[in-house]
Amino acid sequence: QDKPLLGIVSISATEANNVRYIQGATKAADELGWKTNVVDAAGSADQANAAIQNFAQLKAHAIIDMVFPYSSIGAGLAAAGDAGIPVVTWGGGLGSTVAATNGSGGPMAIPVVDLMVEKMGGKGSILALTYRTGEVCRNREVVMDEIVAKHPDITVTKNEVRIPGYFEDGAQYANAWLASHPAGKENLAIWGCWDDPAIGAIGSLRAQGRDDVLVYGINGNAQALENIKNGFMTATAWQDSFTEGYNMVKMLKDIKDAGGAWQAKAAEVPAVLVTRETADAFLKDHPEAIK
Amino acid sequence: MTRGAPQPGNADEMATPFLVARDVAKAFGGTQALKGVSLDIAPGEIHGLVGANGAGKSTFIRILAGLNHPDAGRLELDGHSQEIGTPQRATELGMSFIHQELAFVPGMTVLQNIMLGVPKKTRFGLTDWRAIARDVTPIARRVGISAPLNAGVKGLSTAEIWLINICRALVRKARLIVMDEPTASLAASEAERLFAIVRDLSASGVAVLYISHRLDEILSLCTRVSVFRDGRSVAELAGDALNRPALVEAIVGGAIRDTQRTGATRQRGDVVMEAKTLARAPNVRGVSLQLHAGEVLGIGGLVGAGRTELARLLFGADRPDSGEMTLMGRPYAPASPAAAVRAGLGLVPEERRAEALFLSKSIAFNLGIANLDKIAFGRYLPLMNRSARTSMAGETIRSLSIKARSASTPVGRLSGGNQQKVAIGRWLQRTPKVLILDEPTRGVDIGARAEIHRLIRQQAESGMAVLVISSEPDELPDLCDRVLVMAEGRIVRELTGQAVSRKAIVEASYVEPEALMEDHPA
Amino acid sequence: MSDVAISARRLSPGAKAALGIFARYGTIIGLLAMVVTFSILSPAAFPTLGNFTNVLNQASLAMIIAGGLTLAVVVGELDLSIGFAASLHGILITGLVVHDKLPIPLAVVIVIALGAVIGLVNGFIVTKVKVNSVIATLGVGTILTGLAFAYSAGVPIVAGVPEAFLQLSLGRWLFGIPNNIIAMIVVLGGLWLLVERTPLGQEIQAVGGNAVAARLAGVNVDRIKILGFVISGMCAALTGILLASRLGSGTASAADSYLLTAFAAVFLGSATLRDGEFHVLGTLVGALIIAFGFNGLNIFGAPTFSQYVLQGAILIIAVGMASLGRSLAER
Amino acid sequence: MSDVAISARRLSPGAKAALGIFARYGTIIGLLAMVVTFSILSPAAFPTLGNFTNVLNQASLAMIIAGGLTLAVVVGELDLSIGFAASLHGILITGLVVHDKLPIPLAVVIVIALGAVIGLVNGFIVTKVKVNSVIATLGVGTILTGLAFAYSAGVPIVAGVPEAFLQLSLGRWLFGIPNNIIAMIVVLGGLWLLVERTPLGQEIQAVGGNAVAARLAGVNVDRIKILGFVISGMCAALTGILLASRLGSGTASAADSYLLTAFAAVFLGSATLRDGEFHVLGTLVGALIIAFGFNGLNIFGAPTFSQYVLQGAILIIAVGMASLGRSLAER
Ligand SMILES: Nc1ncnc2c1ncn2[C@@H]1O[C@H](COP(=O)(O)OP(=O)(O)OP(=O)(O)O)[C@@H](O)[C@H]1O
Ligand SMILES: Nc1ncnc2c1ncn2[C@@H]1O[C@H](COP(=O)(O)OP(=O)(O)OP(=O)(O)O)[C@@H](O)[C@H]1O
Ligand SMILES: [Mg+2]
Ligand SMILES: [Mg+2]
Repeated sequence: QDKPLLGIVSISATEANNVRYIQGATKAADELGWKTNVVDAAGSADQANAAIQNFAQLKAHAIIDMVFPYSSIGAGLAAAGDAGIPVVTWGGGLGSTVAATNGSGGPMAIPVVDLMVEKMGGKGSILALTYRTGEVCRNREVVMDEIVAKHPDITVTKNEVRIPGYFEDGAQYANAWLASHPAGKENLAIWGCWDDPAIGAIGSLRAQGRDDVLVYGINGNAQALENIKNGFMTATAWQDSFTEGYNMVKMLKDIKDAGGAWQAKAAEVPAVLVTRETADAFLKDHPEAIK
Repeated sequence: MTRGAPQPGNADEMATPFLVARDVAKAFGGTQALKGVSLDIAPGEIHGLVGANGAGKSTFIRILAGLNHPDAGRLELDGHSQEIGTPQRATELGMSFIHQELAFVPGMTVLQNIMLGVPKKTRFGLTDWRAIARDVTPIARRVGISAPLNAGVKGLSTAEIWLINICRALVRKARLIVMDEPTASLAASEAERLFAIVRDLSASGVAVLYISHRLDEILSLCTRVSVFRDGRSVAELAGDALNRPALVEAIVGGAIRDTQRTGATRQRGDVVMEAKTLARAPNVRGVSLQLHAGEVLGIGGLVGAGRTELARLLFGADRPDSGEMTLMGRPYAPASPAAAVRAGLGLVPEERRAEALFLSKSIAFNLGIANLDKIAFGRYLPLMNRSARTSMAGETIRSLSIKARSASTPVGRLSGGNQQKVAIGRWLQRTPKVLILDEPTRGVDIGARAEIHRLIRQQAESGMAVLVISSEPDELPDLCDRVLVMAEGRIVRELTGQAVSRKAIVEASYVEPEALMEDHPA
Repeated sequence: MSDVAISARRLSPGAKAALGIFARYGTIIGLLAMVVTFSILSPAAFPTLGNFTNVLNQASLAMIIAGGLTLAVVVGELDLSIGFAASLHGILITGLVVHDKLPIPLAVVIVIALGAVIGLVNGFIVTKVKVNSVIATLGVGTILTGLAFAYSAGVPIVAGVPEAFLQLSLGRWLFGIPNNIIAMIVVLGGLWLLVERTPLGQEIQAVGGNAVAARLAGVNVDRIKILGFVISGMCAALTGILLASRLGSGTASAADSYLLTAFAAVFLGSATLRDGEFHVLGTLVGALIIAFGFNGLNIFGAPTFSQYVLQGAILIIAVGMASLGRSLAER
Repeated sequence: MSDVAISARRLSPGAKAALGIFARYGTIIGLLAMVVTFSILSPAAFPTLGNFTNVLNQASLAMIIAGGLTLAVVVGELDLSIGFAASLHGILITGLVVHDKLPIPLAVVIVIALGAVIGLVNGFIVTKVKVNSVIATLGVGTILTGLAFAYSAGVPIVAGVPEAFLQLSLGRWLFGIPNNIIAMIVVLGGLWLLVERTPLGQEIQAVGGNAVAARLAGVNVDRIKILGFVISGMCAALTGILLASRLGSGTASAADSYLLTAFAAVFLGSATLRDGEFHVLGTLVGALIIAFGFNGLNIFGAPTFSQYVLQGAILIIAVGMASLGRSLAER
């Protein structure tokens, strides 16, 4: 009963990558003799603030904020700060009173976008499925913009997907984009700021029997890896969210031990680029990635 | 009924009419509801307005009330030409209305409903209900509202809600009060009270435009009567020219056979339905009755006597607290109206718009809904035979002379009386063993009323058992072989044969409650 | 005060007839006008058989779930559980096929039966416990989300999805028409027949039109309402199955967003042909407006923000034309 | 046909009275039962002044927006634009304060005025163009989402939010009561007075209770409906402002999820005290049930999936108790 409590607030406890992170964090917490309590904020920053405040009420040992940027959990951070509880973020950035972060997914996009541009030979059209409300997605979009800007022969069409609804949006945007980008005229690619919208687009490609379009995702969720294995997706960057969650909880112990002396820091776990060619080897190393 | 005393504001001596309407016309879609009607009303005059169902009376009233906009014609109030436009404007101009359709808000109290749309006294910006209640109470009592003003209207009977509507019109202190069939839902006693109020209003200079299908009322109250037929004003009768035959002729454009009592001659068959000490607190307190094949049994009584509740018990719409029923000699305990219909009953409810009709649906739909077995292609092909439905509807439209463009006209577009015919027609196709009619000719014109009566008798002659509830004084004597009078939830008198008369029914209705308590200690 | 007599303010019969056409066919005219506009704006990409097939294929799932919702609203209730239910069904079918290795037809039957059961539960809570349908179906929907989570622990089921299952929605049949479209036509056609052309459909319409009157006319109102929920639940199940097949995975909350789309389609449809009444054909038109609006704006390449603005405007204008036409014609 | 004679099926007067209490106070009893249960389950953390203040503080924003929605539903319409509107307002106020450097009070006034304008537009489309309110407000909401995107390009406005703006919602006032709670009490109290205690409130109730009757009685139905939308719009604006202050940023779609919460609160509330009628006090109770349910389950530490299941169950049970009590008492 008196085990230290680790509070986890997730933007979507049903999203694959979030789940993996939670699993990693839970494992580490078990090892430390902590108990975990997960709250699904269902995409609502307000709910996330409420959940953090609730954990502060409970005098939790530590709190993890998953994906909500530090800038949108002001009230939660204030409550946790008052109660002397450290808050760390995953993909929420480092700022305000956040003690540590990882999973800042921006840099992960670099190898994927580089590969995409290379395979297009520097020319053609890209459909980019973006989600600017999310910090991580926005960072990845910036990365893509920077790289693509060096290739004036590439045109990018951007469409914002919604949460929930990203599968359907991805598919519908792909449908429309494909209608004006017939096969055989130029190099085509679809890029999702994370895997799921791209997977929605794959559904549309398959329904139309188009195999001339290369699809790229980021995060490397199980479904993306499956699609790469089957040849429907070209590449993704596998984010080892399990390890991120695991490491972060271990770091929380250090943060608690250090007390006031702790210096806020980012503790990134490098991502792995997975392509058709490397998929089998990758899965041998990480069978857990598709469970 | 006797002819009313001469009224102030007689046609000859009036100087400026309060209201003048000239050649007012109005079409809805393709239906020309008003083709050109003219009318004028002097201050203090009680002006009658009569006409067959669909003649355009209500439409004219709705134009006066600013609810519909005329296509052509002119309206003058106090000698000034006016476009009324909105209900608010109509109120400002000094008119107040009791519309044909019940207007009340179910979730509100009696007082709140009376004050609907009426400016209210306030204290510090908040409604001062106490002061309002002080003002309204005398008017409410005078109209005959017995329920406490702060009670909810939910459990009230149709008649009581009518009284609320009437009270609302009086609270407004208007110069012209328009009443569209105000007594259609009232029993004799309430109606008499209303007549007294109307005469008082007239004496104090308020004009009243009075619409009714009950010609006796018209004759006793009004000094002048306008007659509409097919959207035109065809006659204005006053003085000696104002008599029953003249009215009837003007309304239908010819003479009709007046109804006569024929019931007593009919052959009555076996007992079809029987109820024993049926009770459901608080309105039905132990009713026993037998209903025979081939008879028309009437149930009379005052409003609130529990007749509607009794009908609902027989029809399975409510469950009794105690008592037993049999149908064709077998125990009968319907769990729902559906079960009652399967067992061979039909009910035409009291409040047609709320309880009987699907207003946005076609006539064919409304008639077909209780006859789905007839319009299916068959047991194994569960599709609807649309032509069967249409021809069935056409037959009913013809036999009840429903005024409509076609079987696909939405029922909501029909005039009130024609809607009533649809509600009845539904069951006539089915020929149930027992047909219960709650106020069957409410709002129905004299021609159609005779027609409905004829149909009811015809059904009875072919062996159907018919139970008729009516608050209209002459309806039961006209129609029934036998009449049970209810009061306070019990049957207090049975009248048969020549004993069935208006006078006997009214007398029996007013049983002293104390006497009742002695008869049947609770 | 105006001295002017009331003059003929009446519209000419011709104008009235024209307005009457708008009143009945306003949304359909809106749909056609939209299709024509986009065809002119993007002549090469929009008005092609391929694109139309794609749009229909994509919209089929939303149409099926909206068709089911139509039955719930026709009987006078709302069903907010459909999106959550479809998400659960998607996970479940994938689980049954992948983990439990059930034959696909059997799995489909089981999941659709579960959809019927969920509808039954909704209907029971609404008619017997008498909970308002908004709360009842929102509550049931929330519970279903929890169950989806419990079944999958939030992890999408992906590995080992057999190709045959994917072919459910990817396959094509007669004349190469995609299965999704065929399923949609069968479902909506069946629902249309049921509601408009059978005696049972008359009862369904009656209950929605005036439940009190329907009861007194001998209709078993509760049973009909429950039927509405059951059909809605079964359609949600079918949508969940097809979505899982299309995505190749069972993912929690994948279908949640269908709720709003289905509502928009159903309410758009209620302005078609009949004034404010819900019906299957209307829902079809509503869903087409939404699908073609999205597709056309996208192909034309409108920026994201203006896509939202125009989508919102299309909704309002399509219904507004019909409604204004109606109220002017009936003046 | 059943052979059983109808026996005395009536409940005793005592049982009826008890059921009557359930009918009126079912949701409140449910709320109390829930609070007691959680107090027993988590005696140290749940039933503390600090936690209750915390819950109220959290729930205040949802209560304000739900209070506004109550006015829209009291006049018989739905307002689906509120969540999207609040998101836009949040972005806008942050923009006005951060980019345009407007004084905070002025910015607040501008944004609330915009909320009123949005309500006016909704009301106009519904009453004058006669578009069904579901479609009208969904359309307007979609347009507002587009405008939020256009204003911010979808990127949250974060940098340079002044401390004074954050203090709007983080600050405390009288006796250390958080500002949010004070704002909520003022808004809901004002709305309650308006609806229940003023002549205008009578018209508002009448329009919702029976619009046809209200019109026949001379109430200007359109004006009252528009008023309902305007109040709903203004409350959405206030919620958007407080949310932006609480989050410390203006974020597109941050408030979208309030739509469902507000609906749940309003419909839960409609089972309180009065049968199926919407009213401000009921909405308050509904919002409290949702907020305490979320908080209690969190604090107790129920697993995620069971949190959903229990939240759904709480909704249904709270209303079910009231409804069953009512229908049994009226048997
Ligand atoms: N909203 C409407 N749309 C179409 N037609 C209508 C509408 N309202 C009335 N009508 C038609 O106008 C005609 C006149 O109807 P109105 O209600 O004025 O008759 P009425 O004289 O009051 O009849 P009743 O005695 O039955 O009440 C009828 O033929 C009716 O069908
Ligand atoms: N559903 C109900 N709930 C509570 N009270 C009711 C209900 N229906 C009717 N009442 C009350 O029961 C009384 C008897 O009503 P009922 O309608 O049976 O009388 P009635 O003789 O048919 O009168 P009317 O001619 O007005 O129909 C009414 O005055 C009313 O106060
Ligand atoms: Mg009339
Ligand atoms: Mg009665």
